[in-house]
Amino acid sequence: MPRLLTMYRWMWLARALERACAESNPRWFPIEGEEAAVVGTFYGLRPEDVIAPHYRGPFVTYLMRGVELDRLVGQVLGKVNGYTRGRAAAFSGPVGFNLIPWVAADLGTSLSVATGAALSIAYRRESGQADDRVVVVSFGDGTANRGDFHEAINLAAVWKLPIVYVCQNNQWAISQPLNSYIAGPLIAERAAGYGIPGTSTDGNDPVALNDVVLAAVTRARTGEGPSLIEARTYRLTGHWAEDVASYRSPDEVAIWQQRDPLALARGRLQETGHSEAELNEIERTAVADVAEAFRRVRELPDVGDAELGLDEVYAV
Amino acid sequence: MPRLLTMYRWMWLARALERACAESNPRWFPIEGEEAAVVGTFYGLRPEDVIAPHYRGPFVTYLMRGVELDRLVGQVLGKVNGYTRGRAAAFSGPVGFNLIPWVAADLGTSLSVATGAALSIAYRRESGQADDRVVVVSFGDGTANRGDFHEAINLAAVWKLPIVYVCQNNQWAISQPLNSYIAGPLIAERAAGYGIPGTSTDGNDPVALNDVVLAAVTRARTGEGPSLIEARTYRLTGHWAEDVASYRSPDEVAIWQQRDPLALARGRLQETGHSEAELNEIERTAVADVAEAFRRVRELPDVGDAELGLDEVYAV
Amino acid sequence: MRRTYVEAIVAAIAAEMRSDDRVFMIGQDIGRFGGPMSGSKGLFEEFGPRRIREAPISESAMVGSAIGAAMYGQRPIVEISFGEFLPLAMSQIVLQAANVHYMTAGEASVPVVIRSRLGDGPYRGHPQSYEAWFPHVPGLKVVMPAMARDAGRLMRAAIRDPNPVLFLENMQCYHAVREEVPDEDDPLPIGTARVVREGGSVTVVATGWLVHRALAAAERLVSDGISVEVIDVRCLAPLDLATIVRSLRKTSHLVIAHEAWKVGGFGAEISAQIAETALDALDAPIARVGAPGIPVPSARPLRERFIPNEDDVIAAIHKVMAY
Amino acid sequence: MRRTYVEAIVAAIAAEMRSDDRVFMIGQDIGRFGGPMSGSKGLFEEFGPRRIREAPISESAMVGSAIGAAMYGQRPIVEISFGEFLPLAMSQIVLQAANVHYMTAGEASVPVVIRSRLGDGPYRGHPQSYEAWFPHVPGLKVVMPAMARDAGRLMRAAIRDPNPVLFLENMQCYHAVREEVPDEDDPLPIGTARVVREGGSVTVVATGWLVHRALAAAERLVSDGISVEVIDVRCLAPLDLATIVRSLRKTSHLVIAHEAWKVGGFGAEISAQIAETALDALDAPIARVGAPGIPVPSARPLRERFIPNEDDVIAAIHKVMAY
Ligand SMILES: Cc1ncc(C[n+]2csc(CCOP(=O)(O)OP(=O)(O)O)c2C)c(N)n1
Ligand SMILES: Cc1ncc(C[n+]2csc(CCOP(=O)(O)OP(=O)(O)O)c2C)c(N)n1
Ligand SMILES: [Mg+2]
Ligand SMILES: [Mg+2]
Repeated sequence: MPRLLTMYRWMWLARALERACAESNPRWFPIEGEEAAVVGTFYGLRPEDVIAPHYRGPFVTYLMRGVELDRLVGQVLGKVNGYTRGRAAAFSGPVGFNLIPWVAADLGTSLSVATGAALSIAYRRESGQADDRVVVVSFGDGTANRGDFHEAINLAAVWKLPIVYVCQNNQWAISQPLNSYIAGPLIAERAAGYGIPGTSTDGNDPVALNDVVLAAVTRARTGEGPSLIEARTYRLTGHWAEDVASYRSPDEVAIWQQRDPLALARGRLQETGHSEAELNEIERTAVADVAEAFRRVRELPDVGDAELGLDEVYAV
Repeated sequence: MPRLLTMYRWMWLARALERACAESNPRWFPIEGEEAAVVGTFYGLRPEDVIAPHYRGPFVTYLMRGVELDRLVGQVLGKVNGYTRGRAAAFSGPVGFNLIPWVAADLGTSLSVATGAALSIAYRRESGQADDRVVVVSFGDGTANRGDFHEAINLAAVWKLPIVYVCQNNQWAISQPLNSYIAGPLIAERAAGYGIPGTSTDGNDPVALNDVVLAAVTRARTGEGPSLIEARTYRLTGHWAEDVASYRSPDEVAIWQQRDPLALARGRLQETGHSEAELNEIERTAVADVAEAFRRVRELPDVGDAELGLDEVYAV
Repeated sequence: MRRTYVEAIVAAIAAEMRSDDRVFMIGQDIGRFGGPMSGSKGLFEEFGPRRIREAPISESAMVGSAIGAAMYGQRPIVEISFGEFLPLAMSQIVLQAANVHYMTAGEASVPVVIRSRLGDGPYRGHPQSYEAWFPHVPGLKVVMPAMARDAGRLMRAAIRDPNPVLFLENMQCYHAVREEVPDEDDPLPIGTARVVREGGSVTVVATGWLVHRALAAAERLVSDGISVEVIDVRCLAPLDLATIVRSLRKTSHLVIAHEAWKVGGFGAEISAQIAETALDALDAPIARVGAPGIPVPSARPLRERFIPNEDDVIAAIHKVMAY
Repeated sequence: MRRTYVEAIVAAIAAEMRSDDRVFMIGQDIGRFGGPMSGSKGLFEEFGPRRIREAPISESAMVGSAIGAAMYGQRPIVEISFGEFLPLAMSQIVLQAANVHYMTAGEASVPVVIRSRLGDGPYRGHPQSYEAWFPHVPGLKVVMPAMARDAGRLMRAAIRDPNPVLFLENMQCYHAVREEVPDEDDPLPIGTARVVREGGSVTVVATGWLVHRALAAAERLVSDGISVEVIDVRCLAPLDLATIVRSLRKTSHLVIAHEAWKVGGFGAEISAQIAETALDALDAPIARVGAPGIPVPSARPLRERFIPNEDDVIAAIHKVMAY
């Protein structure tokens, strides 16, 4: 089961990294509990595919395409080595790795921008150029109620754009429960209204989710247009690091603690013959790599005047 | 069949009125071919229910609640007797008759405003006040792709608001055919994604449509929440009076000419025993009433300085 | 009782809600959570889910539905958590809310309060200052308090106002600014500026957080013998030009300071009204203090360089005094 | 060839599309219909549906997807049929398009042109003039031509520009303004104003249709012995202040005129920059001409009273000359 093992490494890296980020920044938005949804969504893509991960926990998706850990940590700590030089929100990433950067924090608008990356690909295809890249974009269950969700997906459906929309449904939007912003049905049921396929799947099972995503990716690659996928998962922590989430019931959290995707994956890996030691080593490495990165990066200078970029607003 | 007969009168009044408007204003947006969709949507409501008709052809819906014909004609001709005193677009109507006025022409935003009228009613109900009013709002198939469609309907679904959304699907948005903005399915299929009922129905059969709408109205009145209805119809004319619509095939238009809702209704009324003479009289009266209104209103002064309202922008 | 800026706002909302059942709130995370930055703390506990209504992330429908509810008899307060999201509701604000009363020839009105949080804040999130767009649009009132008691009193006035009022709260002021705010307090008529510090050498007209920076700058200049009069604009629309002109006729020197970008900011409008109606009162050019022409950067050191501060105000004062 | 304003724009787009396959258009009714007010006439016939792409009524997604396509290698022109709908795409314009280059530390850029039609037009539909909001936002270029050839040359420059350019077309100019416009023409660098009429008594700085009204006003004042210099601003961001100051140093009298509401309009920014950098050049207050503070009315007689005209410009000139 090589895929799950690799995913397990990434999931642990995500957990260790996000924990460290949360520790150094009380306003960090932790991904704990949703690692499978994130890794399962963005695993198995080609480096030239364009990704637009949700704002919560995107670092692991950048790392999966070769982005440097130290430079991401630099963003969190406000150091000169960050890709965005302290300008964008810390969770943004480098466009050179074919991703959509976080240049603003109004949720939903970037769904349209990601759709535009798919339009660029479709435009090249329509011009007869060989281009079978796809775009994978993820977003929250709260974000699914913004106008851009509707406009972007409908546009992609009409133009048959090569894009996969994945809703990382963690059942909360800050302090609001799902039923305060959605009346009943699954988000995936919205797909039919746009004439595209919709699938709701267990977001804590990275392999099952990844199968669903990769099927939609193939569809998009072969010119059959967009899909909407819903990965059902749960935000185990508060909205940000410091948020104690007193607005929800500990019982609900306890139930989902039982479904911690890392524990589940570990169990399955053990069943298929991976030893305690091997799995512990993965965990230990992740934690150690992250700790070392933080240690190295803390030594670097903070961003300052040189990064302010008073004359770097316009491209020339 | 009294309902169809009454509707027939309204439909003819709509046709005659809109033709006269189109004649006196080359930029009028005619309703020809969609009279059944409009009358069937707004027939049988109570005067205290709130209506928010689509911008195309709303006059008949105002007249159905007792608005004065001459004053609407005054709006078209820019006369002092218009309800809006020349300020709003001519197709707006008086709020005193429980409708949502057209104060801006960016399509879609008024769906949210209409939803707010339903929120006001729901708020009173939740306060224990007896209030079983409902809101009926209509909009185009093109407008259904604006973000507000999504946000407003979802909000209404979550809050179970007493509102019925009716898409007046005439298969065109100015010069663009349906398939340039919708990928395949019926608009009514979008309802399921919000967890509300959706029905697509023949918009050229005013009685069938009205049955569907009134069932949804009852649902809304009894606190069961919103519905989405699609009335399939066809815009027989150009987008505005002067538009010769050379962008579409005469064959398509010819097919729909055969389904002219007035001719269909007339046929059914004849089958059920209404005489040629009686029906001709309805037609003649409509045309004559409109002609007389235009004759009377042309005599009135144009709007001018007194209507400019430099100090009437703020309520006091 | 001493209250912070946000506590004064919340107390004002609670008082108005107690006396008028038509007043209710729409917003995100305004329930048990107590609102972003405690902006509705305690309201849910007192008024429950009927009147403290949590909405989906649907800014346009939130504002649009508040407008419709206002047109049909209620007096909603709709909260856009942060100014960064106001552009998502732009059309509702500038084309629906602003137009209804005029376009219906006075038949309808829209007594809605649209609350939002502007400026840099203690957590640096969503730090846009878009206030300048709105006074351009007839039909809106635009309120932007800097002081705790004013904030409460203006909120009372905004809720009672029969027009759409954009109520823009400064995030730096939120917990940092406090003063005595009585439980019962009168609404403050919308449309008056206030001289918050008297002085004779130069007038500094400021909004929001820059009022406080201007006050601090004024203290620092005492030892230089420069006597600074500081005016808190408080309301951008309607604008109380008379108070500004009165001060300027005394000092003959004018500095305008705000947190928003300098170019195209509301300072330009104040300057233009002076250049149009009181040019003769000026002994020196009008200096504006505002943010530089870059998008709002995120990291703390950059943010601190970006937001105009006391030194910027002092430099501007020196410039006009040295002319 | 003599071309109208809109013909010059369409010809420029066609020329750029011929030489660069990355250029394509997104808009409503831009195909067989030829675009609102013939704004893309003939383009569909020449370039077909791949490059002239008709979109759903989804203004935010239209602009957002153009931004994404621009970030990923194309050079789209996205058309928002009328300025009245720009608020629907506000967030895409001010937070996405404007921020990308800076926020990615120069890694990415957004070579997109956002076209829209502003002002009153021959059919009176959708007559908003929201241009003042955009020069406030760093990262955008804002172009607003008044003359046919300038319109064509600026469109060429906008398409080649690596930054987001808001290209705002005036509807009154559309068919009414014409001049000789060669088939091959150079792009006009974005950011230069132009003296369109020389004079010595007073400078009128104008945008869009008001440039033409100012020119007509100038002719009428010849007989009174008032010699009016008229400057067409052409670009709001970057603003060519130097050309304005140069003229003002000659005339010492300044009138600023635009079709948008006076309060909070772009005229305020021009005035403020003068009051900041060239106050000594003024012999009289700066007069602004703009629309009064009411929503844009619909009926023709009201609209005519609402839109600033020659008489308003003349009155303002008399006012500053009489000072
Ligand atoms: C348009 C907009 N409205 C509100 C916010 C404030 N906000 C930040 S995160 C968040 C919750 C988002 O919920 P969801 O999309 O489910 O993502 P999650 O946080 O659960 O991962 C909200 C409301 C925002 N960033 N953007
Ligand atoms: C937001 C917005 N975008 C574009 C327009 C321009 N426009 C006016 S009518 C129209 C077509 C509307 O189509 P539909 O909703 O189907 O209504 P119909 O005209 O067919 O009745 C368009 C695009 C507009 N008024 N508002
Ligand atoms: Mg969520
Ligand atoms: Mg239609």
